[in-house]
Amino acid sequence: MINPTEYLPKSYHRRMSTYWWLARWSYLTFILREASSVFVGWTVLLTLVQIWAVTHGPSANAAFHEWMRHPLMLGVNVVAFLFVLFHAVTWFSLTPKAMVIRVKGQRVPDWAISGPNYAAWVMVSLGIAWVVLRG
Amino acid sequence: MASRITIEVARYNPARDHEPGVSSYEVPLRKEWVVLDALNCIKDHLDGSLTFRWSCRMGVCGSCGMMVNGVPKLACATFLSDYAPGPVRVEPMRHFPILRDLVVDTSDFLMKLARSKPWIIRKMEKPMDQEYFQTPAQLEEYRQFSMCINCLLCYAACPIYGLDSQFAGPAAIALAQRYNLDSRDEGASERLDSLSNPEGIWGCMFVGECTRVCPKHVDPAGAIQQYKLTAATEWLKAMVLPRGAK
Amino acid sequence: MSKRSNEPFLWLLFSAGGSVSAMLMPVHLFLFALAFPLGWLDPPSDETLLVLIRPPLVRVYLFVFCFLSLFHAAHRFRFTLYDGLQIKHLNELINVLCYGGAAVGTVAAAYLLCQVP
Amino acid sequence: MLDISSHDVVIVGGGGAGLRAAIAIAETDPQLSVAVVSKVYPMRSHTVAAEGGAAGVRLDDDSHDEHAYDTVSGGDWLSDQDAVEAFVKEAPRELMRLEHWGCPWSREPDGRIAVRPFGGMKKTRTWFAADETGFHLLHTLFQTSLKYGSVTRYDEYFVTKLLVDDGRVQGVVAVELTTGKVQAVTAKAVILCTGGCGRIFRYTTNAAIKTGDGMALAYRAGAPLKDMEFVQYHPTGLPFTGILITEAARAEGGYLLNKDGYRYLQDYDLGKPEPTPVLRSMELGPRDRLSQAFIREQEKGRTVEGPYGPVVNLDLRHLGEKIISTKLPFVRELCLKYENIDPISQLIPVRPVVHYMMGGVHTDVHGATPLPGLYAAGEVACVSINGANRLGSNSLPELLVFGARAGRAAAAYAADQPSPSRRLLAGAIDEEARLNDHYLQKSGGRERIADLREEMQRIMERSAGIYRSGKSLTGAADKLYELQERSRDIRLDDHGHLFNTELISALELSCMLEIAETMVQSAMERTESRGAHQRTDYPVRDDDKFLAHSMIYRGAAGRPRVEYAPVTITRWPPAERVYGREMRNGE
Ligand SMILES: Cc1cc2nc3c(=O)[nH]c(=O)nc-3n(C[C@H](O)[C@H](O)[C@H](O)COP(=O)(O)OP(=O)(O)OC[C@H]3O[C@@H](n4cnc5c(N)ncnc54)[C@H](O)[C@@H]3O)c2cc1C
Ligand code: SF4
Ligand code: F3S
Ligand code: FES
Repeated sequence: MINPTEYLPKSYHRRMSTYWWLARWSYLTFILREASSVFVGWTVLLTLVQIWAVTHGPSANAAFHEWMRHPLMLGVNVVAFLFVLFHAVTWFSLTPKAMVIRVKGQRVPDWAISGPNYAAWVMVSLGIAWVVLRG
Repeated sequence: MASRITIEVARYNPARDHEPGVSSYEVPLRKEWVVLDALNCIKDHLDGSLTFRWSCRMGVCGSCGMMVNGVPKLACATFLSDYAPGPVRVEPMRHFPILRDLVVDTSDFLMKLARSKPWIIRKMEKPMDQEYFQTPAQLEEYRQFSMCINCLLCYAACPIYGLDSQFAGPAAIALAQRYNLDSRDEGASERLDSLSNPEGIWGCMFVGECTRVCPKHVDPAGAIQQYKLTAATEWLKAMVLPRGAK
Repeated sequence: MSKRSNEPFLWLLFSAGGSVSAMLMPVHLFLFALAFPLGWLDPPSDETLLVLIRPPLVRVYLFVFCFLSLFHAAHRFRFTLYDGLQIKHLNELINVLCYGGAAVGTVAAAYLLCQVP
Repeated sequence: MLDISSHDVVIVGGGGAGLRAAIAIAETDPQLSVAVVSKVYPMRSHTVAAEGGAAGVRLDDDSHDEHAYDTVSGGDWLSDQDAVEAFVKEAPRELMRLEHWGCPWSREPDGRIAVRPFGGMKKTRTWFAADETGFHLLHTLFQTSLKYGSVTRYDEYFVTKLLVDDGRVQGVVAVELTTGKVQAVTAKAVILCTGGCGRIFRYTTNAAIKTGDGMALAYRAGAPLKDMEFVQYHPTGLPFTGILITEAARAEGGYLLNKDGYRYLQDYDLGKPEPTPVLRSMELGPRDRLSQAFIREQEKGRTVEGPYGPVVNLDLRHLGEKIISTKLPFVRELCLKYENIDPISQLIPVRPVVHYMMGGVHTDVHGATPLPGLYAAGEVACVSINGANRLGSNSLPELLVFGARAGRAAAAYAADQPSPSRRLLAGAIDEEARLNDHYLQKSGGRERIADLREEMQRIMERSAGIYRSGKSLTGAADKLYELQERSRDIRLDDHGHLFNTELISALELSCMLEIAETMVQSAMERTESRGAHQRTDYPVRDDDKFLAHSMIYRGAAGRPRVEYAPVTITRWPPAERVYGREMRNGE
C-alpha cells in the first residue's frame, strides 16, 4: 500500500545522548559485553608474545616472565580476565536464543542448551589446565 | 494507600513549543486504575488538550505505548498502584519523532513492515477450497512471532534503532521471520534479499532489550538471532554449492 | 545485491570466534596471566612449553584460537565504535582498522607458529 | 487549508470489513484505485479484540441449513433469510481464504483446522486462533493488504462527512489528525466499514473508537438505519473495564454461578446442568437469554455485590491448567492483568456488558444502501443476518463475506460511473467552515465533552439497557434531546490543528448522541419483546405487527422517523426459540 502522507508537521526529533548506555542497567551490561572484545584481542596479543618468547630462548622467556609479573600488567590482566569471563557467561547464556532446537515439536528449554555448553566449558578448561600442568 | 498520585506528563505542541516540557497533574489513585485511566481522567476533567493514542484498553490494539518512568510500557496494561506513592513520569516513546505530547510518528515502522513482506509468498497456490495442513508443532514454530501487536515498545527500547533510524528494527524483522517459519510460505529467500543487509538483520547487536519490554512475549531478539543463523547458513550453502544449484 | 553482502561471512567468523574464545580464553588467561605470575600454581618450565606447542596439531589449535578470536573481537569492536561512540560515519575507516588489525594479527600468528623450532 | 484527492472507491474504516473489501477490489480489478481512510492505523481497529472465533460449516455432520437455522432462530426470526443463506454458504470459503493468506488457525493433531463449539450453535463450527481470533484475522488481512499497490491508505484521518451530489455519494471529507488539514477524498463509490457504537453505553467491551461514526454519516446523508433497537449485551464482561471474557470460556466448559455457587441458568428454560458443555443449552445458550437471566437473578438478590455493581461468577477451575493455558491463554492473561485473578484457581466475576450492534446502515445482500454510491459492511451495516440477536462468532465471518461482497459490488458500480463532479469541492469547503465555526474557533462554551458523554452513557444504560419500557424510553428520549441541546455549547480546551484529539472526541460525541436517539426511538416504537429487545411492558413477541425491520430516517429538523420493512423469509417460518430442550412440535 502507499501512504499519501507527504506533508508532516514540524515534529520533534530527539538525539540519543552520548551516554545513553548509562541510562539503564541492561544497556550498561550490553556495552560491557561488547567491550570485552578489547580484552579478547588483548589476550590473543599476550598469547602471540608468549609464543614468540617460548621460541626465542631463555632471555626472551625471562623478559616475558618479568613483564607478566609487573603490577601494572597484573592489574590489566585481572580486568581482562573478568571481561573474558563475562564474555563467556553471556555467550553461553545467549546461545539458546539464537539456536532453537525442537524435540517432538516442543521447544527445548533454554537451560537444556546452555547447560551442556557450560558443562563442556568446565571440561575443556580442566582439560587444558591438565595438559599444561601435567608437564 | 495514598488516595492521590502525581503524574508528570511530557507535553509538546509544535505550534507553540520549541521543545518538550512537562506538566504535573494530580489524579485519584485507584486500585484498578492503569496509567491510561489517569491520562483519561486528566483529559476528561483537567486539560482537554492532553494528547495521546488509545483504543482497546485491553493490551491488544497496540496504540498506547509510552515511556512510564523511563521504561516502554502499554499505558493500558500498567497499573498506577505499582508506582505509588509517585510521582509517575509519562513520556512519549523514545526514538520516534514527537508529533504532539505523547503521540509519536510511527510511519517509519509501517514502511519497514511492508519491506519485510509480511504475507504468504508461494510459487503455486492451492485451489481456494483446499487447505494447507499444518500440525500443531508446525504452528508452534512461528506462533510466538505472530503475536506481535505492533505496539513498537521494542523500538523504543532498542538503542540501535535510536542511533540509526535506518535499522529495520525488532518487530519488522520478527514478522518477516514469522512468515519464514510458516510451513505454508515459500518466500524466505525473497525476504532475505531485503533483510540480509547492514540495515536489516546484521544491524542488530543483540542488545536484547526489545525482548525484555515486549508485552506479548514475542522475543524479537531471538527471532533476529535465529534469522542471522539461517541467513549465514544460506550464505554458506550458496558458497559451497555450485552456482545455480542452490 | 544485498545477498552479496559480506555480513554473513563476518558474522560467521564472529560467532565461531565467540564460541572459541568463550570456551578457551578464560582458562588460558587464568593460567598464564594470573595463576603463574602470581605464583598460585607452579608454571611448567619453558622447555616443557616448547615441547608442548611443537606438535602440528597444537600449532593448528593455537592458530585457530588466535585467528577466530581476533575476528570475533574485531567484529564486536567495530560495532562498539559505531554505537558506543556514535561514529558510524567513519564506517570505512573503522572497518579497515578492525578487520585489518585482525588480519595482521592472524598473519603474525601464522608466522610465529611456523617459526616454532 | 484544503486538499483534494481522488480515487475510484473510498473505504471508510480499516477493520476486518474494510480491509477485506479493499483486497476484494484490488483482486477484482487492479486498475481501480482504492483508498482506505481510517481514524486509527488499520491494525488498531477493534476487530483486533475479537477473541472467540469465526463460524463456518466445517465438519461432515454439519450443513449450511443447520448453520442458517441456528442463525435465524438465534436472531428470533428477524434475520433476512436470503442474506443468511448467502452468508452461511460463503463463510467457510472466506475462512479458508484466510488460511491461504496465513492466518494461524488452531489445528487438529493431524494438521487440519480445528473448530470449537459456540453459544447458540447446535453444531461445532467455530474456527479459532486460540482466543485471539480477531487479532490474527485483522493482522493477516492487514499484512496481506500491504502487497496490493492499488490500495492507498489514509491512516489517522477522521471522516466527518459524506460528499453527496446529484443524489449520489461521491466521496468523503476527512480531517488528517497529524496536521488538522481538511481533506476531500472523492470517489465513484464509498464503502462504510466503521464498526459499531458500543461506547454509547456505560459498560462495554468496545474500544474507544467504537462511536457509531459511520452510522451517523450515513444517517445524516439520508440513508436509513435498520433495527437500531437491537443492542447485544454479552453476559460475561469484567465488571470495571468491561473487558470481554470470551464465550469460548463457556464453550470449553465454564460454568456461570450465582452467589450460592448454583448454576442458575437452569431456572431460565435453558436446559439442565450437565458437567460438560451441551450445545445450545445452559451456558451455551444465546447471549440475549443469558444476559436477561442475569437481570432476573439480580432482581432475586442472588448476584454477588462487587465494587462495580452486581456480578455473577464464571467458574473455569474444573477445566484445569492445561486447557486454560492452551485454549484460553488470553482469558487467563486478561484476568491476571486486569483483575489480579488466576482462573485456574479462582472465580472470575462477570456481568453483562454492551458488546455488539445488530442494527446499522440498511443494505441489501450486496452491501448496497438505498443511497446510490454508498455501500456498507461489517458491524456498521445491517444486512441483516443477525436479526434481533447475533450469535457469537457470526460477526467475523460476516465481515469477510459482506466486506468482500460490498467490495465487489462497489467496484462494479464504480466501473461505469462518471468522475466525481467539481461541485463536491463546495461541500468540502462548507464542512471545513463548520468544523472551524462549531469547534475550533468558537469562543465561550461551558459544557465539557466528558460530562455529556458520561451522562449519555448513564441514561442509555439505565433506560435502554437489557430491559426497557415505554416509560424508561420516553424519559431517555427527553434526556437525550436535552443533551443534544447542551452539546451545542461545548467548550474545547484545544483549539489547535495538530493532532487535536479533543476535536475528534467532540465529533464522536455528536455521532453517539444522534445514534443513541435512533436507538431509543426505534425501541420506543417496537412494542413487543424479541431477542435483545426486551420490553417489560410488552413481554411477548408479536409477529403480526413486528415481524418487520424498523427503518429509521432522519426526518425534518433532524427528528427521527420510523418506518417498517418486511423481513425476507425463505425456508424457516417463525417458530418458538428453544434452547436446552426438545422442541414441542418438532422442528
Ligand atoms: C471484545 C470483542 C470480542 C469479540 N469477539 C468476537 C468473536 O469472537 N467472534 C465474532 O464473530 N465477533 C466478535 N466480536 C465482534 C466483532 O469483532 C466486531 O463486530 C467486528 O470486528 C467489527 O469489525 P468492523 O470491521 O466492522 O469494524 P472495526 O474493526 O471496529 O473497524 C472500524 C474501522 O472504522 C474506522 N473508523 C470508524 N469511524 C471512523 C471515522 N469517523 N473516520 C475514519 N475511520 C473511521 C476505524 O478506524 C476502524 O478502522 C467481538 C467484539 C468485541 C468488542
Ligand atoms: S515485538 Fe513486541 S514490543 Fe515489538 S511491536 Fe511487537 S508486540 Fe510490541
Ligand atoms: S534491542 Fe535492538 S539490537 Fe537487536 S536484540 Fe533487540 S533489536
Ligand atoms: S489501548 Fe490498546 S493496547 Fe493499550
